[in-house]
Amino acid sequence: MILAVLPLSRFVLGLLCRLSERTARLLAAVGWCISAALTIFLIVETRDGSTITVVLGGWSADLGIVLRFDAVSAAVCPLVLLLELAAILYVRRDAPRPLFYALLQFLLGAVFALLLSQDLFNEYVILELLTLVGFLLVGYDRRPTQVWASLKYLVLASIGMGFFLIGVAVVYRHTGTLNLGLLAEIVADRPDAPWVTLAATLLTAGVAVKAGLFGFSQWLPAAHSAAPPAVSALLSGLVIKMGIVVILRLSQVFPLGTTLQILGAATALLGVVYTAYARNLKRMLAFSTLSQIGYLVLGLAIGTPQALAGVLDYAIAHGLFKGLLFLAAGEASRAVGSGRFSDLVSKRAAIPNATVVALLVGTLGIVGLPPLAGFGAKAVLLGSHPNVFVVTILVLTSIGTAFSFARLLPLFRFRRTAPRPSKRIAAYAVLALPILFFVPLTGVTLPSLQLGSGLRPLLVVESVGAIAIGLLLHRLTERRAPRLPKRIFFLEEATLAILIGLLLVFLCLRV
Amino acid sequence: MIARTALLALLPIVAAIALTQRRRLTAIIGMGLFSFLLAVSYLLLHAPDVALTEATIGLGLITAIYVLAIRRTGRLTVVADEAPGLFVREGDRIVGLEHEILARFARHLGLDLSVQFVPHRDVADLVRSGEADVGAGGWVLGEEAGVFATRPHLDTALFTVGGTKEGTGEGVPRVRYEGYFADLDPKSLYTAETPVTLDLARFLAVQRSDVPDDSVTRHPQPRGYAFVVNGRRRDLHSALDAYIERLREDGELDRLAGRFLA
Amino acid sequence: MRPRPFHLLAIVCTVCVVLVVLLAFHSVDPETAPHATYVERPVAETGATNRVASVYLNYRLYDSLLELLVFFVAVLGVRFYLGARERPDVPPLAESEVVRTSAALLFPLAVLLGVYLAALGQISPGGGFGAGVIAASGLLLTSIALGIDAIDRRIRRNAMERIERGALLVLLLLMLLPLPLGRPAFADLLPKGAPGAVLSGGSIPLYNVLIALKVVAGAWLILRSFVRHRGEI
Amino acid sequence: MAFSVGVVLFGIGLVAIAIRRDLVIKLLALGLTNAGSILCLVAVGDRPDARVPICAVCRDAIYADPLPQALVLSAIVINFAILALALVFVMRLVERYRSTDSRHIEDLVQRDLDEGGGP
Repeated sequence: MILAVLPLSRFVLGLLCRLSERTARLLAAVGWCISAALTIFLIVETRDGSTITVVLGGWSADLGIVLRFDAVSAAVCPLVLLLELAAILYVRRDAPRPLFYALLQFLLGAVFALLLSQDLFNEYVILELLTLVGFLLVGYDRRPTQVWASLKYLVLASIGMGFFLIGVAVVYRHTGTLNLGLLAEIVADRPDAPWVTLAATLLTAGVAVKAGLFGFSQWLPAAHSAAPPAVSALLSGLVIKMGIVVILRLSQVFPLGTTLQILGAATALLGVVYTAYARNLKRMLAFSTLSQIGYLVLGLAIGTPQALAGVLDYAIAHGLFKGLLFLAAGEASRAVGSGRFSDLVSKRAAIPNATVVALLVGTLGIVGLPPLAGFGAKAVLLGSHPNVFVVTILVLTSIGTAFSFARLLPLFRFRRTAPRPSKRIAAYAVLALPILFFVPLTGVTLPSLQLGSGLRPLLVVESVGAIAIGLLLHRLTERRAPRLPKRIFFLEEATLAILIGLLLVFLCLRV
Repeated sequence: MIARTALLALLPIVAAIALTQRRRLTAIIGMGLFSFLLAVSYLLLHAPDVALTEATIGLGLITAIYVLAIRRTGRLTVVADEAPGLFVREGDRIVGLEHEILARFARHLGLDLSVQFVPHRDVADLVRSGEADVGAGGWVLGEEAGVFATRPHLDTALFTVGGTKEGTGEGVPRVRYEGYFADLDPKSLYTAETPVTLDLARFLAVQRSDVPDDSVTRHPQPRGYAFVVNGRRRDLHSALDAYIERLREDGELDRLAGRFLA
Repeated sequence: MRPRPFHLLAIVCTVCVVLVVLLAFHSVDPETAPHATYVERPVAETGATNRVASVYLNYRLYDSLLELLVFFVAVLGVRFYLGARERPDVPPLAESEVVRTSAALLFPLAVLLGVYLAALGQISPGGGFGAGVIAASGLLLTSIALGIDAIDRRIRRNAMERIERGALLVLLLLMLLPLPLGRPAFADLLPKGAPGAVLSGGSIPLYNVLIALKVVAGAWLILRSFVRHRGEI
Repeated sequence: MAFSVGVVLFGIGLVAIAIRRDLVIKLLALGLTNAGSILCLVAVGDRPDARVPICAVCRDAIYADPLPQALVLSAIVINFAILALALVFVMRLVERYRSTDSRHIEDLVQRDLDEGGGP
């Protein structure tokens, strides 16, 4: 019934906003209100853990396309609304053309559609729509460096989707259905069939390209750092998580335990290493997105309901502070004229106060200072007492993140000269407040995510310890960055990396 | 049944041939043929809707937009490799003696100049295949099948650089400089085993004083820089020759040489 | 192209992937039960004898809608990135008399074929998309023969934009209309008619015509941008 | 048999994307990979000696499965959309960097990024 209205309303509004920039902004506001109302109604409806299932066109489940609003949609929808509000408030100053708002509406419509989708091919089409709209938004300023970054993004995402389509063909060949629910039953009674391994490999490798796993998503650093600030925030905070949502759905159908553990660990560690030695603020944020995705995939690898709640919690937390960081980094780079750390620190007087505060809140969130968002989510994740290997990876990555974000410290010192005030305080506030009051807010709106987390003293000590070690390491090692291999991010090498990644996934599933 | 397996077996062959073509236009037409065969094989797989869609989009639209994107009319297409002083990329502008001559020649013909940087070895192929009208970028006069060289507009000399002590004898194969000038690394040039022959402009750019001058041999006979034009385009070739002669007569050529090759 | 190590590595990895996929795929008995879920449904359910059209425009209409949106975003993108500078002085491609007369002959044929495929998509293979593209190719042929400016005078650009947007908007609203009428979204509203007749298939012919309209406009806008900006690579 | 040809086409396309440095040939190869994955999907729906699924009563003979064919109609259109946009972006790149060699453009982009102090 009204489930289908959530994405479709966005598509209709996207089609309408074409005349003047003012009407486009008005339609964006209307769209936001409709989605907010629907989301609140649906969350209240599924408060007791139930789900709402609709088959489009009134057919039976094995004929039509099934949409379902479950815990995952309930968790991510609020994040979508917050990030959209922040992006629109941020972009209002630059008065973009109506096309930007149309693309924004299509992007959000596709995100809502994917959150509700329970059908393999439906997810393929929505991921392609997300790729296309993301591709256009990354290259929106039409600067040649952006054009090159988005072309690489499109080619690699298209190769990934090619693998995904072959996976869909294999699944349909051996089961005759594309519905995830029916599929789960069929796979459950013969999990060791050879076609299950093949289908799981193709589908996971295909969607890994979109989901930001190291080796598969070599396009991510260039694309997320080249994009305009508001787009980077949406891409890193939201669109990249759609890949994770699809991997989550696949992990509920196929036995992906060990594979996700290895992929998640590799992504987290390699991502943090590149984060530590990135010379440019936006590139560092893009690499840190890569490593934080490692967190989410590790959480999925654990697989217990508690871990799933932890993953959703951290997805929201990461979306908030990464979005805030990208918005603030965009304005800081524009105020200083260049994104390099050396220029940012030397010319920090030019950065408005509000931006510095936003950067501070974002950094505290991402390193996991106790009361804030990062810590709350990690607590739930660590609370699901995963095995030793996963805990060590999580702690190591926290230390690495603290180590790399320590470079922003010189920005936060008090400055006498009052630079011109920032015009984007509203956008920062929309994201900063939920970060600061994360634990109470999620407790109220999404109780299912706070499964017995509690601020246990052990977790507090662990988080603060990780931050301290990171700062200490930063103070000790002086800044001669080792030469990290850049060739892996070229187009040809990235294609090869996807192939090798696919073979790796196949081996993991086989053993 | 045989026809079906034969056709399906043919698909990878046609695709492989199409993608290994050097000329882009042939590759596009090859992929058009591949789309046609694919549409026919969909018919054999009992999927008429898919065959129609594949034929109209794969064969019709995609080939059309590729050909339109590549198609050249109303333009003088020049392919060249970077050559210091002759064809140099500065920011997003291009300067140099040869670029100036060709820009004026294009204006003289009422065409707009479109330049593309390619590796030195591809210049002759692209001109011979008709994909480009003129080849430039420090092209030293030499006999190339199917390609006309215009009368030289600037005299030059050839230098062989590098090669170990015993490597610079007569019998040793001299490798002509082939690749991108941007990729040429002066340091490794002098230490490479196989000696590389460079023209004057590029030699001056990579010359290093701290190297014993016996590892550099200058070829005695005089040489000249020239443009390369397709064998079938006699009109363009004679027009370019006449234009360069006119520039030489009213001293414009020497003035330009002075300005770019200080 | 002397084989560099990177080339060999790429070939080896690809061959491994292809072999892995093929071996795993054929390792199970090929003859599993044929899936006849959609073929054996009674024709009265959707009224369309072309079962592919019934799946594409009735059972799984949501996917087709999303795919149309992908095409619409592509048209937006092409015109945003190519439309930066309209280059007026673009001479027509082919001046020869042969092309002009053959274009004059073929254009009506292309449009007729397009109309046929769009109208009878539910009983014969075809469908909205192929129809739209054929008609757009006919337009391309005439633009090559008569020059783009002649065509632009006859077919206004923003008229095409309105057709494209309008057709997609009507499609979206048609899919949401069943909701206020108490039926699930995307449900079929028109009478099914006798199977095999021209007016059968419920709202499938209406969807086909609307899709054909949208695709003619969209494909023509893309081709127009490419004809205006040709020869840039 | 057709599924295997589809996977082989996908492989050829991938090799061409990894090896050929010219962007136009890379996009043609991308078109080939997508065509390969589509052929796999159509091949899955076909039965030996099946008939075209256009029938009022479809129980008397073996018919090909219409679902993969319907899915493929969408996939072909999506691949056209991606190729058209990628081609437009290559035209923008050639206008600025005057070369269609991906490794050469990569170096020039890195040079622009270092000068401009990052994106």
